[in-house]
Amino acid sequence: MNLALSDEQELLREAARGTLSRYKTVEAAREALEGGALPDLWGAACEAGWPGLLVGEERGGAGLGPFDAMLVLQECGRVLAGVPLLGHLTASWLLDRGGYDGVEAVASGERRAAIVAAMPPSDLHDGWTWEPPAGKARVPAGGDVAHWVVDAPGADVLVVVGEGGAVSVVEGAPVEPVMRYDATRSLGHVSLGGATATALDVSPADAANAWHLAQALIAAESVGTIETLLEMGVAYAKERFTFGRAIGSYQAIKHQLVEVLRVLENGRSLLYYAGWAGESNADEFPIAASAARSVAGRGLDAASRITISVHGGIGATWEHDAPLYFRRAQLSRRLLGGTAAASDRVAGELLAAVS
Amino acid sequence: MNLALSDEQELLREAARGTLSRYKTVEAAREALEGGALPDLWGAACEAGWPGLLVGEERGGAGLGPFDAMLVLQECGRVLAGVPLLGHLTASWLLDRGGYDGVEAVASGERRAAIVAAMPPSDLHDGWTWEPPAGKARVPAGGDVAHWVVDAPGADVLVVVGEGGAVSVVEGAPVEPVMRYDATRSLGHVSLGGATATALDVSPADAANAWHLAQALIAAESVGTIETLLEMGVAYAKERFTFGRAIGSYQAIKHQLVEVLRVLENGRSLLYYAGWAGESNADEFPIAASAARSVAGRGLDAASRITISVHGGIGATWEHDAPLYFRRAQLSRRLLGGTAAASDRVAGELLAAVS
Amino acid sequence: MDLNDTPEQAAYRARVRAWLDEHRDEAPPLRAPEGEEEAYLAARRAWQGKLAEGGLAGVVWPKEVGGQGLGPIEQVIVNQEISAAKVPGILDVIGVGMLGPTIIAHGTDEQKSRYLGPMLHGDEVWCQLFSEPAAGSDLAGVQSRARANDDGSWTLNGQKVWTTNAQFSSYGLLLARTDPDVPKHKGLTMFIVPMDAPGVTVRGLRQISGEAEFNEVFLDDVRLDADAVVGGVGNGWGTALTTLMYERLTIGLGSEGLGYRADRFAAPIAADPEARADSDVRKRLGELASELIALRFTAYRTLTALQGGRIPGPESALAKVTTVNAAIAATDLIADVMGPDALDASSEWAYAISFLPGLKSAGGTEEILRNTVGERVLGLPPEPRLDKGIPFSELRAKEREVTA
Amino acid sequence: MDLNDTPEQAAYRARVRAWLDEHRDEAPPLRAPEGEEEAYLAARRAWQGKLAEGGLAGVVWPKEVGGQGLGPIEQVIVNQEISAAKVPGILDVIGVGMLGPTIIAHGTDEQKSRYLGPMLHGDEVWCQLFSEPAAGSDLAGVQSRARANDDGSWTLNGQKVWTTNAQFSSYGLLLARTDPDVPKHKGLTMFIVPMDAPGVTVRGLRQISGEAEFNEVFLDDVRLDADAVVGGVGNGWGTALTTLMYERLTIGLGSEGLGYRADRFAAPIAADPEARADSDVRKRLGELASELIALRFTAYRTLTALQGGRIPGPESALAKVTTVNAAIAATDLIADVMGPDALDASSEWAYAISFLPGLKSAGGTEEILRNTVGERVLGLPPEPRLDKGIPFSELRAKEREVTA
Repeated sequence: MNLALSDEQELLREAARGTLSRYKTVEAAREALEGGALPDLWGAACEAGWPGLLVGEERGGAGLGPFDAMLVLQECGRVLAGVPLLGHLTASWLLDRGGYDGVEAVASGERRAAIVAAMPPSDLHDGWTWEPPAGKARVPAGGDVAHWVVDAPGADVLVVVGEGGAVSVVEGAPVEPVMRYDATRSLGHVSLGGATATALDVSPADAANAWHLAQALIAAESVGTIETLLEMGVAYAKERFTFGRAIGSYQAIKHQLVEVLRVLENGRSLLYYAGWAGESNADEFPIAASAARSVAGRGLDAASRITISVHGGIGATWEHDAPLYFRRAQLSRRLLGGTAAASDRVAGELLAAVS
Repeated sequence: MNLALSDEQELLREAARGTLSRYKTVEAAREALEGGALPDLWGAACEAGWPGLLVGEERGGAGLGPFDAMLVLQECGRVLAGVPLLGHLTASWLLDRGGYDGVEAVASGERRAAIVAAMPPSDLHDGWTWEPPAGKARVPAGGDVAHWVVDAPGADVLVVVGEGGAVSVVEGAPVEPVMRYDATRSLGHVSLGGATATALDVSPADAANAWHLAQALIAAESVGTIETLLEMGVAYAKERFTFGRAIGSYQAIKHQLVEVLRVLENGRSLLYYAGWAGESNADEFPIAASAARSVAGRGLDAASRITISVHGGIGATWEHDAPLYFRRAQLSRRLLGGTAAASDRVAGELLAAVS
Repeated sequence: MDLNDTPEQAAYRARVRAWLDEHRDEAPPLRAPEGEEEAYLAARRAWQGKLAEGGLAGVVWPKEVGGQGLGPIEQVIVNQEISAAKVPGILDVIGVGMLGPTIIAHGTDEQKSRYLGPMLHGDEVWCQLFSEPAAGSDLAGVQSRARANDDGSWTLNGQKVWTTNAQFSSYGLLLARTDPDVPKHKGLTMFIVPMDAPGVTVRGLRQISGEAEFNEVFLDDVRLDADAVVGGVGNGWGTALTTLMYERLTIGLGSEGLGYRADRFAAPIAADPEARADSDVRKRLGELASELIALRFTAYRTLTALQGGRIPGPESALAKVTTVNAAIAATDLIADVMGPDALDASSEWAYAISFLPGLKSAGGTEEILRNTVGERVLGLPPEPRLDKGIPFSELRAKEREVTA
Repeated sequence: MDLNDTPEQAAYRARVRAWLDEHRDEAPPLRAPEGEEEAYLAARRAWQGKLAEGGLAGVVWPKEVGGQGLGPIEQVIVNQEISAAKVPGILDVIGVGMLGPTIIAHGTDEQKSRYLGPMLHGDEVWCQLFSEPAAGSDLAGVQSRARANDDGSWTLNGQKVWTTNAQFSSYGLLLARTDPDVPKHKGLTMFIVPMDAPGVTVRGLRQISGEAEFNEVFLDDVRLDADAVVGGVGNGWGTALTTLMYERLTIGLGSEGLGYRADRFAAPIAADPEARADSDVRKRLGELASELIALRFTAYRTLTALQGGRIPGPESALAKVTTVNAAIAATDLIADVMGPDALDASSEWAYAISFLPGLKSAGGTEEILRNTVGERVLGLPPEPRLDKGIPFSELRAKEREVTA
């Protein structure tokens, strides 16, 4: 019963932080809102071996597990790094399990992958569904156009989860890149109509775990973002004075920052749960990953708003960093089923279990 | 455009406060939890002329409107007075509109009335429904047993809203009194099976307005209870010291009490809206009464919890008054459709209006 | 309790409506046509002039300064009729609603005759130069410094922020420190600053949306004549309180002015069949809508108080808290329902989602508003003030010491 | 990251499990049979004695005082196996978990040899006499007064409150003021009080539910011998901090101990077909359940820290905040689903709904916990302290003055 990170994991995290610190990712996030280009981090990601984290060693990967991948995403979240790992890592995990021929190139990062993930059946609905183009009703998996596909622009290989959780590999499908509010999040609508799909030999259970893996990864990314927001808010609360006192000495400010710490700690705990379940307890992976996203997603939302109000008016200005994290929170909340679907799944898993 | 109370209304409120102050209603609320008897306030209510507030003058009533009745309920709520006006006034209003023969006796209070109210159709559901015996699904109006009927025990005349909003008068139906958490709230299960019902000549629109009137009255009662809670919390926050300061000087306490004031002010504003719509704008009565209950009901919930925590541990003890108001909040929240149904109706009315 | 007009009010409303019917065609559109901001501004100035001639501006200003000498009720009638006529109101709400009344209350006869007319007719727009980077919530902490010169003139240095309309204002009402060696509320003075004076620089301050809804104003050795002082040297705090009181009044009577109305928020949800039947969506909509609906009647209550001769107190700040938080809940809900498209740069919802976090702090953070209401309305004891009675010049040192 | 036992831990777990298998039949039920509270208490004492003999009590106590001299990991293994065996644990969690360790750290050899054995074996139950009506959050503000007599004995007067188990305790560890003329943290001393001493009166303190979960303890001229002092005269505050540290430890390792588990809350909702398909119900359940599930792993993290030799700090207070608020949300939801029957006096939910508001303040109000965490963990500046360095006897006067 010990959750301490292994030396390798500590190293992986330190290395990730070091690599990312070489880029002005936050400034870039602001400039990208006005058409500026984001730094291309893929080369650095490949050097660091991130693309192959979840691919078996015998196929050129690092053969590591979900928790290791989450550690890297957490560091990306800390600095709003626009590196397309969320889609690539999830896709690579399925490609590896399916014995995909070109998996070495995916592991090396030479070829980038992304996934059209499908929400697996729940205690209430037995179908598999994709993101809707707009509105609340989700659409059945397996159509001609997949909307809001994370990291699709520029991906060479597309893993598509369709009807019944059937998985296929698609190459060369046209992708319409779209930008919504957070310029660091690569998004696209994928036209699958004409594309040729090759079936990938994985089970619907694997397809479902890919969905949960994506939930765990975006949760880790969000936890990293909350960490930065808390540091930002605490630092300002110590240096900013009003009515003769540092604002951090006022309960209204202090208690809000403690609330950020509270959700951050809960989020961190759930990352351990999701990481552990993903590696050693598949039955609990759905509830663990969903709970992690539910807490981390709502936490990020609250943290970004609290950070802005702790800073007062200046926190809501274009030149300030807090709004960039706020933009990240607003968009993430509505991707991959949205934070709400994760909370709903936690309830569904619990209700099914006690029935 | 003037919301000032008329002299008569000021008088009505002062008189109500005076009358109720002659009884130890709050102590009685505590003793009643252990089987003690509540003071019988009906005699005083009759002297004050409350039973006939909503009955036409020509039939022995005061011929006043919903807002006047709400003023009285607000005073009852301030002191947790166990006087069965919520059921009686709503019933009397329908009896008066239906030209019920015995309405004079009801107006004088000689005979007590109560109502088996039915939730009218909404934008989503076209049926009329009653409270369920248990669980979330409501039951169709017009069965053999009506559950959780407010003020039913001891009522001589029962107004029953059934299928399609048809209204009938029932006398002598057996009532099983039930007590749940708040001993000051008279509740009963009514067996209508054998009872003979006489049709009352009112429209379904009247039956629907009776439902909304009950919502407005319980909202007014809740606003009165919030007023007392705020006074209680503010007084304690001024006199209780910790770490060398009155606790009311700490933002954590101060801001919670201001939050109570905020919901109280919003609740008060909506009482005006409901009162005005009930008298001069029938179209807006459903949304006005529902909004009033939504804000007042949630406000009472929050206010009773805040008052307890402002008092610290002592606020959660048997001898303290705050828990009695907390009990009132907990039960009221789940009666007459519950606060949630009121919020849902506000949404439904808005959605129907903008479609 | 009566929401209808008295015969007198009905007659006044009829006159206002008649005037608007007659002049509606001369009114500019409600919003500036893309790319025609300059011309639109001129049209709005001209329209304000017409409204003033028609007696629809400065309704509550005394007759002797060009106003109508009427009460808040007539002001509300004018507001209602103008919005019913779907024409824009006056351009310079801040000047006519808050700064003009301050000059009327504290200004010299010369100041009144020189400035009030052009302000009322929109010939000269005004801005409020109070807030500073280091003096937001703590307004009395302003550091902008006005030094008296031997010839009785003043030299002004400092920086102001969160200034609306500064980019096209002719004058600003500015709060500056004239004596740092007395406690901070005592050493302040109010000035009239010509925005075209040498040394005045206006820079747009971009918000989350990228648009510059406010400005920063930099003051470098700005020279002001002795007659620029309003309300007397050292009386700046008292003068400022008058402005803030009229600010509350403006908010209290127009809480729906921001366009955060329940029906507007319901529309995109009504358009989604799945959403409008979803119990979570309906609950969230119903709860936030109930609070917004309440504010309409809170405004009537404020109006009732005014008719009873009572000035609304800080509790009107609670209406602002309710508005902002309900609007945040509403736009969150709408984006949850519509999905990422609600966050598209061109979406009105994305704009509102970006605008609201700033609005939360505008005109005092929610924390400060709750403090003020708790102390002034509920009578709760104040925070221990570490700056009481301490000369402004020694404050920072003291601050460091107590939190060391 | 490994949630499995090391070989050594597995072996220890096997030994614990074997002992429990062998003695399970001797264990009393988990709860007292209606009306047999007295007998049940005796059975629980006896069972604690057996657990102690088996080495399943005082796991982390040093060997020389009768403990096992093992680490927190073994303590957790014991806790897990005891709950898996569905038998009750030790009766005197407060004594063995918090007060014993305090005596071990600060007590005299005489005190250790006299009190620790009977405490460990359940022969003498202990209670914690710290909180007072006027000293809850501000523990250092205790007013209970111990006056030294010429013969070296002490005379104790005052009142304690929120005392668990006082009604059947043999001894209490009591914090009293021995010198009012020094600042409040300095004039305190810790005493051992025989609960049967003349002048000690215990009165049950009923909570919202009507049940007396706590006690008030009144002290009238209670005479204590000189050797009743623990940790030295005037060192009471330091001694108390040790107790509080072990209190956090006990909470940190057993956050699910209160029985507020996600699956328990899900059961009544799963039983209602309408509710389990309702999006609002599912959202509320999913959100609160996620927080409760997090705490299970927060406990593992605490354990990991302990194995790394780190003592959990005040942040474990956040687990309590999460537990209480999630449980309140859960019971609110359940009552919304079940309706008024959830509020029936006989319902476990009505009991929880009544219990939780008190639990919110127990062991420090949420406000105080957030202060502590904000200052000790985040390093935020403290509130200005008006009582710093002021003799306790002059505090009240000072309080009145600053808020006048």
